[in-house]
Amino acid sequence: AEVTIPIIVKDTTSFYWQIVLAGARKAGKDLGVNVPELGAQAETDVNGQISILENAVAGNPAAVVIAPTEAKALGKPIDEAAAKVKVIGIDSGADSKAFTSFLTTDNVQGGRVAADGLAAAIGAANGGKVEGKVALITALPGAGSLEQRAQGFKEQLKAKYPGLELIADKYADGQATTGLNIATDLITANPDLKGIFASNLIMAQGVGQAIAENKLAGKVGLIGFDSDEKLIKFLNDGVISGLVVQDPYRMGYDGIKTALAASKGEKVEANVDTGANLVTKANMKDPKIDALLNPKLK
Amino acid sequence: MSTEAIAAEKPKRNYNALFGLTLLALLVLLWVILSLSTSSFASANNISNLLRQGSMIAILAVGQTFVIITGGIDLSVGAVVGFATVIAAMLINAGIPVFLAILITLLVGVAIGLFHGFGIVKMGLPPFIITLATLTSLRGIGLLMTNGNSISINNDAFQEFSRNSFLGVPNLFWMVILVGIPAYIFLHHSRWGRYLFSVGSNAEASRLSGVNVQRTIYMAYTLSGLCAAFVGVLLASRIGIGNPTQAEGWELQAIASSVIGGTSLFGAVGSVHGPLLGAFILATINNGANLLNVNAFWQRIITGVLIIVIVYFDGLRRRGGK
Amino acid sequence: MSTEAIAAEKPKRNYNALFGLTLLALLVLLWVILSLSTSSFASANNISNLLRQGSMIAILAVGQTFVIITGGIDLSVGAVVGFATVIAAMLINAGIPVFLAILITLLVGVAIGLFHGFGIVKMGLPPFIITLATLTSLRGIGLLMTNGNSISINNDAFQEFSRNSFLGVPNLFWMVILVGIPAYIFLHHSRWGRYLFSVGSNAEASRLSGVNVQRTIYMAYTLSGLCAAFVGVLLASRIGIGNPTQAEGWELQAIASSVIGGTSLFGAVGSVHGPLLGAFILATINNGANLLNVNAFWQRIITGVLIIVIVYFDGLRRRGGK
Amino acid sequence: MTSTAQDLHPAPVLEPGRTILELRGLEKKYPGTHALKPVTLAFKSGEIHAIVGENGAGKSTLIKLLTGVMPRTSGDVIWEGKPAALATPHEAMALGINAVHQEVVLCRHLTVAANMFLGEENSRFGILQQRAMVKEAQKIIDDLGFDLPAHVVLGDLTIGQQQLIAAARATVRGTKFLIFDEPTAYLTRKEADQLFTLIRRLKSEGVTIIYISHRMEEVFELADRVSVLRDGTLVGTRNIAETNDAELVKLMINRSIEQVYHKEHFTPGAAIVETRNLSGKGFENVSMTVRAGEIVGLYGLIGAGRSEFVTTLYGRHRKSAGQMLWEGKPVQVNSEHDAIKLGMALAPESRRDQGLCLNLPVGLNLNLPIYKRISKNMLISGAQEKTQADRQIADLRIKTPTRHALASSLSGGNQQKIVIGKWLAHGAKLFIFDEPTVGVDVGTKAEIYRLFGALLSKGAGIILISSYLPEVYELADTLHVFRRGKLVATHGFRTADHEEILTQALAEKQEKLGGKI
Ligand SMILES: Nc1ncnc2c1ncn2[C@@H]1O[C@H](COP(=O)(O)OP(=O)(O)OP(=O)(O)O)[C@@H](O)[C@H]1O
Ligand SMILES: Nc1ncnc2c1ncn2[C@@H]1O[C@H](COP(=O)(O)OP(=O)(O)OP(=O)(O)O)[C@@H](O)[C@H]1O
Ligand SMILES: [Mg+2]
Ligand SMILES: [Mg+2]
Repeated sequence: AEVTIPIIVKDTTSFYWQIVLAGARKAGKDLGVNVPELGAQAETDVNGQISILENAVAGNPAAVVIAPTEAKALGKPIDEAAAKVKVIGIDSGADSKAFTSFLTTDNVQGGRVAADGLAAAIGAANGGKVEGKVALITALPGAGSLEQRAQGFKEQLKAKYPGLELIADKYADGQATTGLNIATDLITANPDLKGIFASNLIMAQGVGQAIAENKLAGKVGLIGFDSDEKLIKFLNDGVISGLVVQDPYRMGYDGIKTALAASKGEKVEANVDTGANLVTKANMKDPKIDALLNPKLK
Repeated sequence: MSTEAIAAEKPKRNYNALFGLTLLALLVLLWVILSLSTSSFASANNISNLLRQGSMIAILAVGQTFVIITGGIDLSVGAVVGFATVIAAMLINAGIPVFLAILITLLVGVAIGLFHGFGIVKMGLPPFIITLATLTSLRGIGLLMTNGNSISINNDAFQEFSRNSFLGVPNLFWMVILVGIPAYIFLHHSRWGRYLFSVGSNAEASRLSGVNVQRTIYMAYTLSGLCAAFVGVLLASRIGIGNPTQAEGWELQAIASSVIGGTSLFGAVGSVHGPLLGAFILATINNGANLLNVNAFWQRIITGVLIIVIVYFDGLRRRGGK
Repeated sequence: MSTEAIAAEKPKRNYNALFGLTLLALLVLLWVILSLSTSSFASANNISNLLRQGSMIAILAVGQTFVIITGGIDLSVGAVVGFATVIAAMLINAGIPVFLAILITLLVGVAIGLFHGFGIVKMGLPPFIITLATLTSLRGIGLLMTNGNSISINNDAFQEFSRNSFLGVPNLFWMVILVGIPAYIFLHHSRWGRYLFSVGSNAEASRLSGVNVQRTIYMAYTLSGLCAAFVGVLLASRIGIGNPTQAEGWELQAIASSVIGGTSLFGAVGSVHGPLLGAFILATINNGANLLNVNAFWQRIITGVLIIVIVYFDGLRRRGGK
Repeated sequence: MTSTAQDLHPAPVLEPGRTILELRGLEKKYPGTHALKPVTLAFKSGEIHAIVGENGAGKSTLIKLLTGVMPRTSGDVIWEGKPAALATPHEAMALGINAVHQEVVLCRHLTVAANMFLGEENSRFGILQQRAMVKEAQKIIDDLGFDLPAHVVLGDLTIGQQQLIAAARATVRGTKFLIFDEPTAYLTRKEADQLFTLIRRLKSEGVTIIYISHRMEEVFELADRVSVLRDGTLVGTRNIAETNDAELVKLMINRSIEQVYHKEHFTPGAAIVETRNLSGKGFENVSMTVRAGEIVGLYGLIGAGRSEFVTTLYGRHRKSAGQMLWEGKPVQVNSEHDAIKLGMALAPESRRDQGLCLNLPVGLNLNLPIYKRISKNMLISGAQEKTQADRQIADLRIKTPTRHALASSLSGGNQQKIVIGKWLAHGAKLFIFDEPTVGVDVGTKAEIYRLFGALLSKGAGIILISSYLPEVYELADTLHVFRRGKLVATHGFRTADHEEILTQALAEKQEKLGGKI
């Protein structure tokens, strides 16, 4: 029979995870592995992901690839799963020593990269002066990776950019419209706002719209996280100053590849950093970056 | 118990107008407080923003109110909005003229509403259940169609619409007026509106009086679906993407707006201006909290508490006013 | 219209048992199909998983059913579950004995239920509104308490509980039995249960017959809050964290389970075994879809369609059986 | 020309006068109940045709078929010579068939005017002519002599007033054929007279009227012909001049009743309850005493405050002033629960809104007040639950297949028996019956009155509210007359005549009376 290696992502309804799945799918095709694509339907649905992991292990696969929604919560279930099959972690960590291999973007590092990008954008717009008010908009409370991005962002501001003052640290409800409304109101309340970090795809879409709507492109810097067609268009239009882009496609592809190797008993690297890159209008045409921005889906 | 509605008949009218005024007073009070406590609230720019922010929920709340007046509920509206953004985005990107794309999207909303009517009238399902099922399924269908992706709409004119203003008033708010005035005439001055109330009050009595109860129910859900699809078009224009997971939870916001606006969940009590005011009260709370940089978590708590307080006092007034 | 519940009266019992059997038959049918179509479904391991996965919604659905029988609705249960995980996590991490921490968490659930009762009985608010307000506020309060983070529970024994089994049956499922049996006796064989039905059917008539309507309503919401807090403890044990945003949308799943299990949203119709079966049918659909590698989006669509189909046929049977 | 169908149901032999509506083998089966066995009957244009029969005989069912509310199982309805499908109420109305249904079925949230024009609104260019409708409605109401405003919300009116509106609205719809299903159930004599005037006027305009009632004297006062239904079968049609009370009763219940108003006299015992200047919402300064073994009747017009008075006694509403004594001791009754604990029982006036859990089984309804007693250690005794319910069903001859049938599936009169029956097992010292015989047939009425006797013999006291003067007149040992919330006169058993009592209740001339205590 065919070898089965399920991949379990955090939220199947988000584009980012669809790219991870696309990478995994491609790997499955290339390597002749059956890859069930599983995942919760919201990043906050921890319990749902645990159930999915349990179900996946019950199917006696060769190995499991998982992106844990919550480090602590998934620790025990992953230990339990690892007792039966090899477990490969991608994207985010979990409190478990049972991972055979771990391919991740460091979200904290991603947050730091975002801070650097925002600082650069503000500098460029203000004749090199990196000072002024900035804001952070997080899509949802309670999602681990978003918290890590916020953490990295704030750490980096404090450490490297004392001139940038974080005046608002807002949570939305996962809706682009809410991100839009919050950004509009922040701009209204702080006409001298210099920059915003919108720490995931959907927030960047909403906040980008707010900046476009208020015709503030170039005046208020905006750094997003991840990319899709819409955000690339914003980047082209100058609405977005930069995007922190991970390599979800590679995470998916290499996750399956590593899992297959591990299941055969081959030795695999314990930790792989797939990197977080800052994409700006300047570097977006680089072949390497272009591949990140336009992953070969399907 | 509740002394009620049908604003248009005379002594009632005064009464309901008074309630409209109470709510309006609350809204104005909020505005005054916010104007005094923040420098930016009263700016023309912010007022525009506020009007834009409240518009979509306001339109949803009007559609929802029709349904609630008949004693039903429509939990699907948020999902319909998300689904409609997908339909509109796909059609526009397929090169279909915007006008036609909008029309087709609206027809999809109508079809969903008719399906709800069918489920309730012909299959005998409770409104809560059929609309809950649609909510679940519709997001699934939308996700299948987009594969979880957002569809970026490649038509700038379409997007411009929701950003622009006409006579200094944001286009989105004009849309509220465009929906609100016919809705007002329909609900308070047409026999169809009257039948919505009578069905909500006593469906059996209405049937015995020759009112076509089934058609009335179809109508209520169709209008709600239509309003939701229309909001979907507006949302697609505003955020420039089609994405089925958008507008999550908007059904609850629409219901809350409607109830804050004096609609009774037991049916037969409601108006058009009430839900509009309710939606803008909620929008003001959020806008003000953002301007005052209130913690997002506090915003939720405040919203919950205000819902209780407003509905409680509305109930008191209603009972006392008898 | 609806032919009635109250399993305990005799021919009713047969009848209801029959309905229980119809649902049970559906569940068994699903199981047989899944056993034949997947190699892994029928494994002991998977059955354990399935029982664990359905347990929490099942317990919520029982609490919800008490409320729905009185003609109300409790939209807050998901938020209460999330909030309870936070309370339990904080207490346990503060070094309070697990037993005491659980007790306090349950009391918080009771307090929330009492607050709902108060809002409905004393403030005259519609159940939909007061529980919607709690839903909104409670998540806000929980987020404030945790500052948006998850609280890691540093007590392994507590977490082991939900992972372990007793006599080969997962502890979580034992909890369903622990809740289900007293709930069954309470609803079908005690006068309090009868009062829930009578209040749901006609509160005024019950009151004039000497039933303490207010206390009955307090009781229903308190039990629902208690069940939700209990599920919160179980969830905290299962995921090992306290996080107020957990269990989002579980209220709708609980309501759907209850209705699939034959509870009428118009009140006065319902049982304990129905919602339990309903919850496990929904869990089976999800479990099976995962095993069959059905696209997650299709899962939503299937769930929505199945809700319609089951409730429709239940309605048919109910009317036909008259 | 013989077809099988006509062999089965030959067209009835017509008496002189055009036949407007004809029933041929009309039949209705509910699941489990054969409510109407094939009925063949012709109604003549311009006649008032009464239909009488026991509770559950099928009267309302017949009406529901004629008005398109329910589909018939078989048979034909011929309207003005042509078969009519009568599938929807709308169709019936289009033909000119209207009805005032048994329970008040109007929309309580809408105004009086909106209710009167419901389904037939005047509109111009799609816009309702609301002011015109209110004006027109007011004119119709005034014309009929009802003293009611057309612009108020219906729910603010009393049940009786709502009933009048229901009657009034049926007359404004181009009606050729009008059915009244127990229209006087909630009316006092004055309102009933207004209604009769209306009915006679309609008759003179050529409208055919079906009149259903359990009150024989109304039938004799109004009708030209009368048909009797028993157990769903038409057992006879008579010209009113050729029949009498006794014959109709015999036809209805298949036995004769010597005396409907069964009255036993007991020597009054100690006072059970006494009020001193009790005031509350809707009534003021009421002082009265109820002793063991006596029936205290409360008579008055609709809205006179009797229901408010007794519900306040019963703790449903707060008193605003005055004092209440229970067996000589002052008591505070703050809730129904307190009242029941003291030993009161109330059978409220509206069985639909206050009396029954309609979508629950008969058995549960009957046992509701006594679950505490038939529970042990928190659990209900199933055996007792059964015996208690079955006993009431047998004793009161409640017509139901089993105690598991839903209360809503019973006919109006049988529902009323449940409302009363639930208190019999509970037992009480003071029974308050608010309009207990509304919609109850003669046979059952007699049973209920006999039941009063039984309760009295056990030392209970009874407060009987009735808007039907003969009832209180014949039964009450003490008769209090209420007018506008005040107790205006008190009489002993048969010490005043109907006229006098009626004048006191009406009292068009201010405070001329009041002395007669
Ligand atoms: N919806 C229904 N389902 C089942 N049985 C019904 C239904 N409605 C009426 N019945 C039964 O049909 C029979 C006739 O009822 P109907 O209401 O016509 O009596 P009625 O003559 O009007 O009595 P009443 O004087 O008490 O109003 C009764 O036995 C009643 O229980
Ligand atoms: N819910 C209410 N709110 C305000 N007034 C009321 C209410 N119910 C009744 N009333 C008024 O109180 C007065 C007494 O009404 P009540 O029902 O006690 O009269 P009644 O003598 O029992 O008449 P009926 O024969 O109609 O039962 C009436 O004027 C009535 O309009
Ligand atoms: Mg009848
Ligand atoms: Mg009364």
